[in-house]
Amino acid sequence: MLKEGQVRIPSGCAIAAIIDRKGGMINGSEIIKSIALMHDRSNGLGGGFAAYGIYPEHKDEYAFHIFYENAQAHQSCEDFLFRHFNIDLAERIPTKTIDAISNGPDIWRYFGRVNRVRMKNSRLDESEYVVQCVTKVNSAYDGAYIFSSGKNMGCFKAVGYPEDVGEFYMLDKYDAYLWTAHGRFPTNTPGWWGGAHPFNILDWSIVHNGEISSYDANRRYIEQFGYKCTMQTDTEVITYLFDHLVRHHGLPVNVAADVLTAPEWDEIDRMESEKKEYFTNLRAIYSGALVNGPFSVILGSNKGLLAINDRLKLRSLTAATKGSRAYFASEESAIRIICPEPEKVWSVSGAEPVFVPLEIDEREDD
Amino acid sequence: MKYIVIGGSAAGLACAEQIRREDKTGEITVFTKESIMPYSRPSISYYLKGTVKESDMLLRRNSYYGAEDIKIITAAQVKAIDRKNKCVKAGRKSYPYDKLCICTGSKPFVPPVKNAAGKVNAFTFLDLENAKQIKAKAGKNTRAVVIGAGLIGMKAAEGLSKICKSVDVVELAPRVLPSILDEKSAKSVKKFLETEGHISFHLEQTVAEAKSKGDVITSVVLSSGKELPCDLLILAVGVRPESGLAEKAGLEVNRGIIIDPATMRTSDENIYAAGDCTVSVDMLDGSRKVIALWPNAVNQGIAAGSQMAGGGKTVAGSYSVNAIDFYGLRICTCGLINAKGSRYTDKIINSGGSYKRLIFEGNKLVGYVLINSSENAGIYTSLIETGADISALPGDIYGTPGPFVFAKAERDIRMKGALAL
Amino acid sequence: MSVNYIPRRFTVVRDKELCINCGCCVRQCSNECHFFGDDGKTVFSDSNSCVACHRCVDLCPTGALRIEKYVCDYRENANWTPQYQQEICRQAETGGVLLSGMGTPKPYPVYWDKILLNASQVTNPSIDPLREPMEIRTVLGRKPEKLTVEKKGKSTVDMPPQVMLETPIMFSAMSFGSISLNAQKSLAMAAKELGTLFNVGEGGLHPDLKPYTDRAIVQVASGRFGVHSDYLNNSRFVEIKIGQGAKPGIGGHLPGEKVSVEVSNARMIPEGSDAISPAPHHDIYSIEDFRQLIWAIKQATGNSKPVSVKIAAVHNAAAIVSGCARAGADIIAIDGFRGGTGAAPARIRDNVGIPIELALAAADQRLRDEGIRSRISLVAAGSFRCSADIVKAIALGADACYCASAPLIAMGCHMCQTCNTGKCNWGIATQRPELTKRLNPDIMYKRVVNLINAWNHEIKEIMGGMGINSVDSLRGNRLMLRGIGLSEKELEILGIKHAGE
Amino acid sequence: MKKVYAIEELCLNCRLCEVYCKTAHSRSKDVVKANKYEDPAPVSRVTVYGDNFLSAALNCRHCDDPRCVKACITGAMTKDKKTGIVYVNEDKCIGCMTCLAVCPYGCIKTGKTAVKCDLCRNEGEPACVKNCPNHALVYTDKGGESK
Repeated sequence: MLKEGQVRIPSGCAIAAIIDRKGGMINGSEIIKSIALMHDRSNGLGGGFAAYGIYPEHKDEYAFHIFYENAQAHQSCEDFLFRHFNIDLAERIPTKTIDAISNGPDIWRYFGRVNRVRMKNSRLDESEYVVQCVTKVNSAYDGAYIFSSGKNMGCFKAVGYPEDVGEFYMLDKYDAYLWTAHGRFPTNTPGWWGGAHPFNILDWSIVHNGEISSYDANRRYIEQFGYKCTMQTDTEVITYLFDHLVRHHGLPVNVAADVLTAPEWDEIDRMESEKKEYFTNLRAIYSGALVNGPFSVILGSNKGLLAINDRLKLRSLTAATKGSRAYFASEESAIRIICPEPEKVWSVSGAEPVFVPLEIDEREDD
Repeated sequence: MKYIVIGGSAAGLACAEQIRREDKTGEITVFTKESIMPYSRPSISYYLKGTVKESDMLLRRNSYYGAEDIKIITAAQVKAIDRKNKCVKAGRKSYPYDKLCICTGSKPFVPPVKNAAGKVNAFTFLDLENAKQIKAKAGKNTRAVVIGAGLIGMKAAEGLSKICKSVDVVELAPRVLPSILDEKSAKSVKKFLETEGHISFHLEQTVAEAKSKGDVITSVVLSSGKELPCDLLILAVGVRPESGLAEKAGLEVNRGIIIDPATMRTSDENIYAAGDCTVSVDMLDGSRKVIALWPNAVNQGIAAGSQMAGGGKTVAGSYSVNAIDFYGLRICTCGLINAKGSRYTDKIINSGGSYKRLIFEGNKLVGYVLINSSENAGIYTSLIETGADISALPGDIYGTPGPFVFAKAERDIRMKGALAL
Repeated sequence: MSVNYIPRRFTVVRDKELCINCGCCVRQCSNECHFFGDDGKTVFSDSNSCVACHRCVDLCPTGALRIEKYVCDYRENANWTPQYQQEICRQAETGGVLLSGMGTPKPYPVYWDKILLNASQVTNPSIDPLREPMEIRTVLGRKPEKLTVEKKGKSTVDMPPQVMLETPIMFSAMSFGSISLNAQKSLAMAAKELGTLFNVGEGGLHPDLKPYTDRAIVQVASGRFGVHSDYLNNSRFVEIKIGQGAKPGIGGHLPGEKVSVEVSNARMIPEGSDAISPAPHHDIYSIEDFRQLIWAIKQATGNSKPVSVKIAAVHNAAAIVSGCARAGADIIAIDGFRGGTGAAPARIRDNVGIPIELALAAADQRLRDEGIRSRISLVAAGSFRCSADIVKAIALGADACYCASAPLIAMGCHMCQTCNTGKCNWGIATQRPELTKRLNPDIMYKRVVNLINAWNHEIKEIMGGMGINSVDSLRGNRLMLRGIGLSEKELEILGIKHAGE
Repeated sequence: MKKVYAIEELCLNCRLCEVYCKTAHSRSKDVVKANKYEDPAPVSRVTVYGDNFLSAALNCRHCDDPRCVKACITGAMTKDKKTGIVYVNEDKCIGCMTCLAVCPYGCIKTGKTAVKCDLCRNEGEPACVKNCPNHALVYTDKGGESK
């Protein structure tokens, strides 16, 4: 059986997210409850979470979450990591033995800073250095897979139903200001842990429901710029697109969202001139980054949360707010089960991204 | 306004119709001596041979006159015109007019044939009545003799040849159809008529006398002495303008009624005349002559009608144009076909069964004779009428004339049908 | 006629029972295959000069005519085929290079026919193009590296000149001279209505095309015919023609008899003189020279237009494309070796160059490997026979496609491949006034518009099936393609998987 | 009124208008029968003049004040008041062809009787226009100015 990266596997999914704009902490049990409600939207072949603000004591260090399939991979990957980073702490991620999750890899996490000398020699900026290291491990170190590489955040994922994954990772022990969750329904059954969502690079994490029909156009676009879409998943390519647009091209997140879900030409033609020019240029320059096909995406980052729907609104995505919190889920019920009386509920419309910025600057101390 | 038109053929009907076009309310009365509504006199030979029904000979449907409010009085012989009281007398009644038009047409010229007058099987050939009488007499054993090889005589001969045993045509002139054919073409036409119609010609002959049994002619004796058996004698040597009525009314008349060549007005300002009864001026050579042809009669009738109703239509110029067919042989002629003199040149194009003779005066076309080559003859006619400079035309005019005879500008006008004629 | 050792190619079969001797065929055949007998009434045919252009067949009101292949067997020989023998005889007779028109008829692989398209099922809804917006608008031109904004909704980027097409299909270069003005006019009118561009080729710009210059691509080719400042500026963009798929490495030769007054005016050469396009541009012997020409054209047009370069698909097309991109070309057209021509040496046409599919795939990948694919536009040319070919080309990586033969066929071309004779019965590849008037632009532009609209509909239908609603998402989307019956190497070059994978 | 106008720049000299005119005015309405077997053979009301270099098809101009109507000696030629179409009633026509001799455009043809364009009896586009492969004939009331 081929796994992600060897074959492209389309899949359907459930997604959910919670953010507290003010940085208030939310316990992992809440997001598990929300995603669990949408049990039927996944088929036990993948579940996962991303949590922001969970490692305050290591907030300035990269937190690498890594799957090891064998000891040799563990050894060589760790060698690589220690060469390129000054690792402060290496430990197994605590898990709970449950029946529903089995056959898992060895799961480790590392906290550390970049090796300044190596980075200087590489002539790359820090984030690019980190990305290239991650890409290197994931493409060249068979059996090792870095599935989380941001600061003060982490991804937790496995093959299984999301609620089981949450229990497995004991997420009720974590508090975060931003949670995203994903339950997967792949239409093929490779059962590889790395293939579960969220997908992460640096601080970006993406959960995604749908199948982007522009996948290869987007992949071949983004691979021009040094990315390697090793996973062949939509989530991966969307993550890279955001990373590229925001980090390399310096675009605001909401502009990057416009690139992915740009309005139709008909609509652009009717716009007033400034907006028309903006979108015309945007579409002309980034035609390869336009994402097409049914999808709903929740992008988590240390800047906030972005929820987008495809241009034709072919996938469901509901949003709600209450107080400083915003909730997102594939189904409204998954919001109401944890927030029975939201102040506002709406369906995220096609090509109109919802951006919930974090109102505290996570990188203040950087 | 009261209008009276005497005569219900080409000129009379055209006159009445034109009056109606220009005067929607005036009272129009047309007198015709015929007992039926206006019909096509030239069709009588076709009636004779049986290719046209009497009902198809009517020029207009009967309902037409009611719709146009034109009163036709049939079988009405106008006896006199009372110019002083401005009325005409027909039957026992007198009809007042404000404007009058005389369109009395032609009368047959009957040659003096000894012992022919009053015979029951001798006829002229001008109206339907004649044709009906002849048709009643003619049968498949009938031997017919036609005196005159002009248009009327030959049409009679053609008609008879279809229903009679034999037809002999006697003509004083040395050729057939002398008014429309030159010598050369006449010869070939004669040959055609002999073979196609089995008509026997006796040229440069007259009928000296008729022999009869009682009031029935049995044979005729030619000037040569030759005797032809004859069961039916047609006297068709020609026609003369029917100008007696005008003459009696004191109007100016010589061979025909004298009229103003543009307005058709006679010497009486309230009386007009049009058609075969008048003397026309041939625009091509300025000669005064009787042009006893249908298109000329209609044009004159229209001009007369317009003038009578106070309109401005005139006849720009008269010329003769004639088309006729014998057994499918199409003969088409126009203009000065018998022009003589060094001013005129001609060009003859003979090919196969067709003959084309174009007559020029300098660079102008002034006449044509077309035998089985009459395609688009009207283009020649228009060249004659407009006096176009032939040497300035880019295209060939000797073949079948078409739009490409003309330069682009003229051609565009013609292709759009916008000629100002 | 002297004996030429070559059997005729076709037989004109006249069904005497149906033939009404109207003589339409007689008057329509410029090859004089049909004639009236001595009676001037009965029509006969002489098949010797028939080129199977079907003018007579299509216009015959009673369907009395049929063109058959003239079957005359040679002793079987897989090596010395009749065609080679006949070509030898023709050359033995004339001592000349064999000339031919249109694209190669040789049975080289057509990769379009070995590529299959994908469609959505279950996991991804297909889109109904009649209900949902389906975008095929294409923007050509050099793109800046990135968008810069003051804020969302306000762009601050300095955008180079762009060309917006309402369909990814453009009409490829066909000069006035190689085709008739009426044919060019039809394409110009169609381009205007379709919101796409036509290419005037290297024959200059006839004044009648002035109303369409905002839809015109003007070429600067090795002969520099008709090139002047007005010419360059009266265009949507300027294309430097380096090569042509049907005759890579070969110049052009428009014989003097085709250089009518009009052609001579448009080309700025004396009437009746041969118009010779040299094989190379004599001011471009290197990529540096080429760069200077691009610069010169951009100067001459005040940097108001993209500059395109058209190259023939040759063995190292990918590297050449990359070089062109770096030399400043904003749009690069690659013309595959099956592309058409007004006249080319048959030997060159049938043997030189590579198929567009491979050249395009290689060039697109090369540009991506170099990270510059998104900066320039890639146009594919060289025989697109249907909308599916276009879809496949775009999925391989083309921004737009150049079509010429298809619109010509829409205008009546029957691929008789005798464009070089100048006797085109359909009024396309001829300058004879009695033939060119057969092509009524008012009719033909509509047919071309219909054709491209039909293809547009099909492209949208296919995209909808894939679950894609913008051609942007089809471009380079090779996952939508699968090879069938292709070798590993071919799949590798095309960058696609085999069907079933 | 709507008339047929020829655009000589577009005329191909194919003469299909003549073929289809004959067909439209035949008994069988079948192109082969009409043009080959029918006796009497139908006569084309439209005629193409010229050669491959310059040609045009011409048919009746349906004049406002038609000379043919005035010259007709039997009343067979009439201009329809409503449609403006000039018709020849073939039952009444004796085939003298005086009309032909006065038509300045050369639009009257000779059959057994006079034969001329009847604009296909006003039933939509006349056959010549419908079947012109190059739209060299247009049926319009714009005086032929419109191309």
